[in-house]
Amino acid sequence: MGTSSLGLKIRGLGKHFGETAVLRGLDLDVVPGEFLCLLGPSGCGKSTLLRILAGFEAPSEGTVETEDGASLTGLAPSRRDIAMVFQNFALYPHMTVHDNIAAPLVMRRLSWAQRQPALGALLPGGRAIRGEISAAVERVATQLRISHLLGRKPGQLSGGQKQRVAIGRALIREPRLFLMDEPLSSLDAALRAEMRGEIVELQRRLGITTLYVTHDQTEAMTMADRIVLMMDGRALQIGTPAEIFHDPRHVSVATFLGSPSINIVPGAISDAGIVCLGHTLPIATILPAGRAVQIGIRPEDVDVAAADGGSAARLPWLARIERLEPIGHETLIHMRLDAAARIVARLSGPRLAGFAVPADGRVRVGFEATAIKLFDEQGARLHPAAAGLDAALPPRRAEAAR
Amino acid sequence: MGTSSLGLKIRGLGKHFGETAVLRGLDLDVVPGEFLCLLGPSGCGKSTLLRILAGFEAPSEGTVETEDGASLTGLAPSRRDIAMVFQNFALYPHMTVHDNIAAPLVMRRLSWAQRQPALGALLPGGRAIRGEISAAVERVATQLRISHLLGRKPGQLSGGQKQRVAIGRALIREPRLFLMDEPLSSLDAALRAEMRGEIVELQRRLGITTLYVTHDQTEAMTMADRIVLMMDGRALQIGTPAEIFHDPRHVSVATFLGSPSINIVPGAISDAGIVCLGHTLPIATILPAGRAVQIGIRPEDVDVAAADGGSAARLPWLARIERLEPIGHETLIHMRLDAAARIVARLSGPRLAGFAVPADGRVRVGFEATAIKLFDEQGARLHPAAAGLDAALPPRRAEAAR
Amino acid sequence: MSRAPALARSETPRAAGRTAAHGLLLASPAIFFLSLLMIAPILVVFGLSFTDYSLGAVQVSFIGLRNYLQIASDDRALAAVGHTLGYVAITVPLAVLLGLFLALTIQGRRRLRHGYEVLFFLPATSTFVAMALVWQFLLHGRIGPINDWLVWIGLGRIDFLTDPATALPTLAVIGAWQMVGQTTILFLAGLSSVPPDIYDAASLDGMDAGWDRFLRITFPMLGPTTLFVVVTTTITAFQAFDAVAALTQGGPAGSTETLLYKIYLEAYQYTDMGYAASLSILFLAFIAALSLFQIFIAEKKVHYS
Amino acid sequence: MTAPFALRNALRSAGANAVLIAMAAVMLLPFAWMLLIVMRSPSEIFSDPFGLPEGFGIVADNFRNAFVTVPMARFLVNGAVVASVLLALQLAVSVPAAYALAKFEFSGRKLLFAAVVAALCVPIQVPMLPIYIALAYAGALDSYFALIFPFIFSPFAIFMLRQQFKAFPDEIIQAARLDGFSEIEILLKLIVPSARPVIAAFAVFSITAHWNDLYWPLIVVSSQDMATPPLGMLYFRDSGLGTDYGALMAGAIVTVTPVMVIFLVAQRQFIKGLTMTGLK
Amino acid sequence: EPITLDVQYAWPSHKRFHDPLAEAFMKAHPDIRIHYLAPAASYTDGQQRVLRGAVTGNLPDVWYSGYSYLNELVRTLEPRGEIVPVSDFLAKESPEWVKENYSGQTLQLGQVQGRQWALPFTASTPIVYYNKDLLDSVGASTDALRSWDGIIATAKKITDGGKADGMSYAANEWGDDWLWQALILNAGGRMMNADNTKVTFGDDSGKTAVTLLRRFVSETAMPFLDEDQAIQQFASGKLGIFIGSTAEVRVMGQTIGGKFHFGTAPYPQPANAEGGLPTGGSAAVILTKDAAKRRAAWEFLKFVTGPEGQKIVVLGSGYMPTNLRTAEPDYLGSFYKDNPDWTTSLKQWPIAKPWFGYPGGSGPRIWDEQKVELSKIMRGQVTPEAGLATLVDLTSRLALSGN
Ligand SMILES: Nc1ncnc2c1ncn2[C@@H]1O[C@H](COP(=O)(O)OP(=O)(O)OP(=O)(O)O)[C@@H](O)[C@H]1O
Ligand SMILES: Nc1ncnc2c1ncn2[C@@H]1O[C@H](COP(=O)(O)OP(=O)(O)OP(=O)(O)O)[C@@H](O)[C@H]1O
Ligand SMILES: O=P(O)(O)OC[C@H](O)CO
Ligand SMILES: [Mg+2]
Ligand SMILES: [Mg+2]
Repeated sequence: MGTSSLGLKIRGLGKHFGETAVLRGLDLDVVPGEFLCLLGPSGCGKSTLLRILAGFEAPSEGTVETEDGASLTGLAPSRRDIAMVFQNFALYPHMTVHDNIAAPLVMRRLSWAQRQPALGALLPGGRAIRGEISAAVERVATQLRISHLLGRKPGQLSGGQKQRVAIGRALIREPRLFLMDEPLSSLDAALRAEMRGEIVELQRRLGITTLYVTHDQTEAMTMADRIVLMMDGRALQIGTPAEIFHDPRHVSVATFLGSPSINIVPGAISDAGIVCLGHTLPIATILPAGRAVQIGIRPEDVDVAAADGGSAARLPWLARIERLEPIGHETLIHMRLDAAARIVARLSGPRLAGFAVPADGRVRVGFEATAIKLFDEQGARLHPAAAGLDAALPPRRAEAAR
Repeated sequence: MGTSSLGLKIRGLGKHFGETAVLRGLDLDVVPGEFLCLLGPSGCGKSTLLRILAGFEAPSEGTVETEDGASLTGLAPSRRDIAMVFQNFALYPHMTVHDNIAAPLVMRRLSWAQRQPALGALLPGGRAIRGEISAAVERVATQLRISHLLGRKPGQLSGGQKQRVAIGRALIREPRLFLMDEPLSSLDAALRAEMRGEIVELQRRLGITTLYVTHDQTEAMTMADRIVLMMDGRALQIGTPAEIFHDPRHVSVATFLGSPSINIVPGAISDAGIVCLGHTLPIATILPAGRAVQIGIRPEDVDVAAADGGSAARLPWLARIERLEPIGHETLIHMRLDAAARIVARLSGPRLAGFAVPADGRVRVGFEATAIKLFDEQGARLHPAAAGLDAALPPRRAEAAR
Repeated sequence: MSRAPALARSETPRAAGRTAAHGLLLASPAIFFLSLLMIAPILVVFGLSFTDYSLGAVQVSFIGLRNYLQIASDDRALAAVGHTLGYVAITVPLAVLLGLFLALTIQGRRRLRHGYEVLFFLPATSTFVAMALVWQFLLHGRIGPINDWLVWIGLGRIDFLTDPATALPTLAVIGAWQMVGQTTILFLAGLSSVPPDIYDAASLDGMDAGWDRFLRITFPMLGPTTLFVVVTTTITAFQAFDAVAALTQGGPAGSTETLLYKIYLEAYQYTDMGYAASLSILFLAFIAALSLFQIFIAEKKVHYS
Repeated sequence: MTAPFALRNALRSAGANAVLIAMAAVMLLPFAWMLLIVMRSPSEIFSDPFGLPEGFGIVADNFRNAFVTVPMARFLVNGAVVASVLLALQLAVSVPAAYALAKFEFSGRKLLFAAVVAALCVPIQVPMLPIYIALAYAGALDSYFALIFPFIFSPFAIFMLRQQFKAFPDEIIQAARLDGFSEIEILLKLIVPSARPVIAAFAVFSITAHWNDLYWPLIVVSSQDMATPPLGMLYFRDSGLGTDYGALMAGAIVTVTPVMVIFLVAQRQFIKGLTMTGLK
Repeated sequence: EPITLDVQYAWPSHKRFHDPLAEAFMKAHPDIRIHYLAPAASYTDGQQRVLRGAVTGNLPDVWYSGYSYLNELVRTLEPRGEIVPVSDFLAKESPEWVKENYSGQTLQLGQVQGRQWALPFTASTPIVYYNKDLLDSVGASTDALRSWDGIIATAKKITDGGKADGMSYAANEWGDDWLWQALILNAGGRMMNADNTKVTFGDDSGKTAVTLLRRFVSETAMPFLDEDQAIQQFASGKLGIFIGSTAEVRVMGQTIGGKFHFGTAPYPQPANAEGGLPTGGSAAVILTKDAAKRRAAWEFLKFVTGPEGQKIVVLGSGYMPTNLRTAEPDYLGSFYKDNPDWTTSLKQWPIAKPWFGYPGGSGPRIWDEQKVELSKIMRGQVTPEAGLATLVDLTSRLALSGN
């Protein structure tokens, strides 16, 4: 499409509402044409960031510039050339689908006089422009497969249909930036999965820079080129989905992604390796002995065997099963390691088939040293180099199929 | 606790609202003390069933009896000795947590005069009974870890806290039957997972028969002793979670459970086996040749390999990858088999590690014959015996840990 | 309420029957008073309108449609209908448009909003007879300050309440003065139910503020509120009595004699109850027709979300 | 770039406030005038209404006259009795009916609701005609009963409350039934407290309407002891002959003030209540 | 135990003298208590209340009826036996006493069809109030006020002066037809013939009346004010001449409070000897059926129409006394000498005639219609002649259909 996609340079962005600071010095570069997901827990400031970008709120501090250095701050929303899809769609309930989609063009292409109700039709040029607008609406509607709905009002549409109208309204004027605030959250699971694919495909085709807010990790993981993981008004980590999942830079990031969450058990550096719940993992680090660490291990990396079956070397800890959660093809095993520590394992496929629950519920657990992620007491990731630990990086995924 | 748990015999239960039949001859036996999940799509009549059991609605036909043959129909809600936890908690908004929990006892133990605001306190006996009630509230609150909230009002509580108050109010009078209508649906994912465990644990401890409505399959699978899968006002299948998942009696049941859904591809019986998309699965059946069938295969049972890598015998079909969805520890691969048929595979662990996406997106797919589930054209399951097919039953799960 | 019957009834087979009985029981006082104070009297009025009943008369006779025929030839009655319509035609648009304007202007104010709501509602709470004294003084044709000001800014004097040409419009403006507070608050309530997201979306689409936003978003979204406000102010305006009774008693030259005031005169001053009854029926028919008409017209155009 | 954006907003807001304050000044002019006149002696009023008041002695005199020349206190008591008793009775009739209309299925419910909506449009003066005749024959004119009874049925109250009650969650009512609440207890302990702002809104409407009503008291009241404040004002003023304007304004202030005070006290709830019933 | 009398009067502001009257009476008669009902807003309103009260059994014991309604009141209440003729009581008093207190002309005001049904209580005639300062400022003398032409000429000068309006004769906005009847009667006409079968003001008297009304407006630019507004304007010094009831002298003095000098002059004298003026005010009737109360009521009537009572009434208003002895020095004699403005009305007693009331209870309705037509004449929307014809027509229709 015609317009060039926008890149953004966001520097030190802050926003307070009275006492409460919602954004606290957020820095972010948005690459033109990318699909960027803002992921984070409720209340972390995702919507606030979008609203500042759209111009609904003024930042308390910091700057927002386009990649060529023009400032956006102080520009009225209508002059930013940004389109937004709202969580609840924010369709104009009293207008037909056609008029909803046409609205941005009517406001832009027709003069003030031309767009007045009765008079407007009489003015020269108005009719021709209206014709062009209708043609554009038709085109967008066809693209979104909603041509048959153009005469209806939003009240007569299903959730998925409303969603498409909202996207249509955003699309029609070929904005330089798309903002989407949890556009799928009010849809049911099946529709959500379907729309996920459609939005991504559309974005790839149009190449318009998109900021997509969600707190659903599946959405972020499957849709994004890059994910911004936000917490407490800051960008905690920015990276591709795989980087965020496999190479979290903070314990909060690791904990936020994956369900059930990554297991975190306390440990400490010793000369022999890392001491963890009475057992020493034979891992050499360059960290000083005695330093406390947090050991993260994802449920799917936890090995389990009946207490009398497994090898004590490979599965050094004894645990008691507290609860089994069979969820179809996989089963979650909730276990207690000692009074303070619990651990969850996820078994599926052959691992599940090979595991029989002992009558007394007593099992042995363990994990590969390569599977663990190490964090310091403050939660910062201890990187392989720094920790002297060569954690396995995940196999690279091909992006070819996209 | 003191009261004995209730069992129920529900026979031919029907309910119409005007023209629309919501329940259509539902039969169900509820075993005393069990945790029974009602699972089914929206609008299938789950809430209506609970509402009839609670006495808010009268059935249009059919009977509800206790296991000793006493009829419940026509008994006022307050005299059924049933407690209910509502989807949105239904707490009394202007009463404190203490008063919310105390309400059922206040209404039962105090006479009409004793429970009047000012006067009541002066009447004999009232004070002593109120003391007992407060003690009971304290006990329940301790059990639910909400003692510190007793003075607050519902508006000042978080979702999870409200949830516990609602349970407390249901618990306090030691009902014979618990009804819960999607009690977790308004909580966020993490809290939902946590409360899931708590509710199950509590129910096991108290042994009160519980009917639990949900449309979330994870909840049903992880919590229930038995699941009733409802569709269109009927109980489609009743069984343990494992039975429902691994041994669905109808294609709807199979499709409803598992995410993403089971793949269904069309097939037909031939003399050589089952013909499926141009390839014959060498499976002998006793069905007449030419009969059309539906073949179900779960995504985790679909094998995938690069088109030039896999063996054509084990992976007979060629497919093109349409989309990859990496979700942390596993990746969904959406593929197109031919113009009409798509198939999804779920890869994780070693299977994922061993798979590299080919540059041209062309792959081979296949699956073990033992992994398929066969349904007739109307959707009824063709059982191994009937089909002459010895489908692998899942390994038995131990219930020991419960 | 005693609990005994409820318990007895709980043995009946149908749970729904029990709550239905409760519902009827709860509604019964209202049904009783509705019948006694609304339905029966209206039927009696209807009956009276066919008689020559005069309060205290020993004899009453049935005179068929004579009262209704009399209306047709009663110039004062016809004039009263005209005055009533005239009053409504000024008061309603004024109260509605001014209320809408004030609501739109107040809406954006954060800190002062509440103060304005209260200030503009004060006239609605005031006792009209008391305020009539003030108005009479303020609007005095010769010594009233308003006329002094009119002269001061170079306009001529207006005999607001004593010139037949201006008396009715003056009453109508005073009527609107009392109603504006209510319409303002109702419009504010309507405005607050418009989701803010819609305005955000509109500002991105180019409707940042002003006329476009009002015409395309606000006004259509206020449809149901506007309908409600117009219908209720119309009904209220039709029933204007206090202003006439307190300020002009129908004068000058009968120019402010409204239908309701005329009914009052016929019934309680001339004690011609039969004729008053027929005028009442006419009045009722008017209001009913007008309300139905407005609702009917508007239902077609009004958007309900 | 920030400056023009913010500046425009500030200017716009200042403009709006200027317009609103000007409008408010016009709307409140009669009240200002009332206060101005009450500070005048009879001879000052017509010659020099804007001059400085002679002193507060005049104000006190005017108020004293208001209470001495007519039994103002008696009028106020009558107004208070009528408005408060009536409000209580209206609520006693309307609350259960609104609850039934909102939450119960019973035969005739639709008809009843239609009747309530229709009654909203019926000018009260129409049914008043036979009610007056009936009261006259019953010898019940000129009494509190005559002032109160005809208004006990309030379609407006039923309508407003029903809108509010409909929004009350069914689940809470069902939970209460399971917990053993009787229907009356559900109504009084759960539903009424939740509708407090709407009840406040209705109270303001009802008190305003009946405290200020002139039509009906004018017809049924014949003894001074029964007069309500507006009727009292009417006795007070009669023709220009007896007009002591300062005292008259004092009377007007005394008449107008109670309802305003009630409104000011209840205004937050009132506005919230109006917004809650939401007119949707 | 004391007897309580329920007494009703019209014009709430007259509380001013009714309260002291009752107080003085009860002091003199400790066995009788006076309880006032809510004052009627006007004679018309009071008449309706009494008639409604007759239907519902709620009559006051004593009522001060407006003169123009006396006829209708007696006609309605007599058949029901709910009114007692005061002649019964007068007959028991000594003739000397009667003669000493009441003149024949006064008593006549309380008679209906030759019988004494009521005792005249207050009496008023229209008089001319003028603002001396304004008259002086345009060099007009009070002598000019003796004739309508003089009044019109003076008023025109004042109006032209630009500081004030010339005059107000608010016949068309008056609460009843008193000022309108005054013009007719003063021109020697009457409203209907003696047996009430014909409307008779369509003659020269009527023509004179409507012509004058139109001239007030066309020649002096008379403002259209109602009674309240006219008094307000006069009291504020912005009106030269106001024609109204003598009952207002007291209040006028108070309201003006010495800001300017005002005076009163008689209603312009009739050219024709038969000319008169309608007597405003009220007469007391006894409506109770109880014999003891009747006796008590008679005592009350004697007191309020006696010299003591009348002194209170006159000083509280400006009404003409209805008791002959009031003029004695003990009572008001010296007062009148010191306050010449108050004597104007006294001088009009000789021409005071009964205030005519229409038969059949149609008075209020007739006036409501007449005043609309009068407005049209005054505003020049119809010619005085055509307007008069319409007035006669509509009056005939309403006055004669009732019977
Ligand atoms: N106008 C406002 N005034 C005061 N606080 C506000 C305002 N808008 C937002 N907040 C607060 O700012 C915080 C962040 O809000 P924001 O809507 O940006 O969160 P979010 O990340 O979008 O959350 P969610 O996932 O729940 O939508 C919240 O705590 C919210 O209460
Ligand atoms: N009072 C009623 N009148 C008419 N239809 C009703 C009524 N109550 C329920 N229904 C209809 O009955 C059907 C079943 O409703 P029910 O609430 O039992 O579904 P559910 O299985 O609980 O669904 P969900 O998962 O969405 O809660 C729905 O289609 C609903 O619209
Ligand atoms: O006021 P009064 O008693 O003089 O009566 C004369 C006039 O009719 C007053 O309107
Ligand atoms: Mg948000
Ligand atoms: Mg449900």
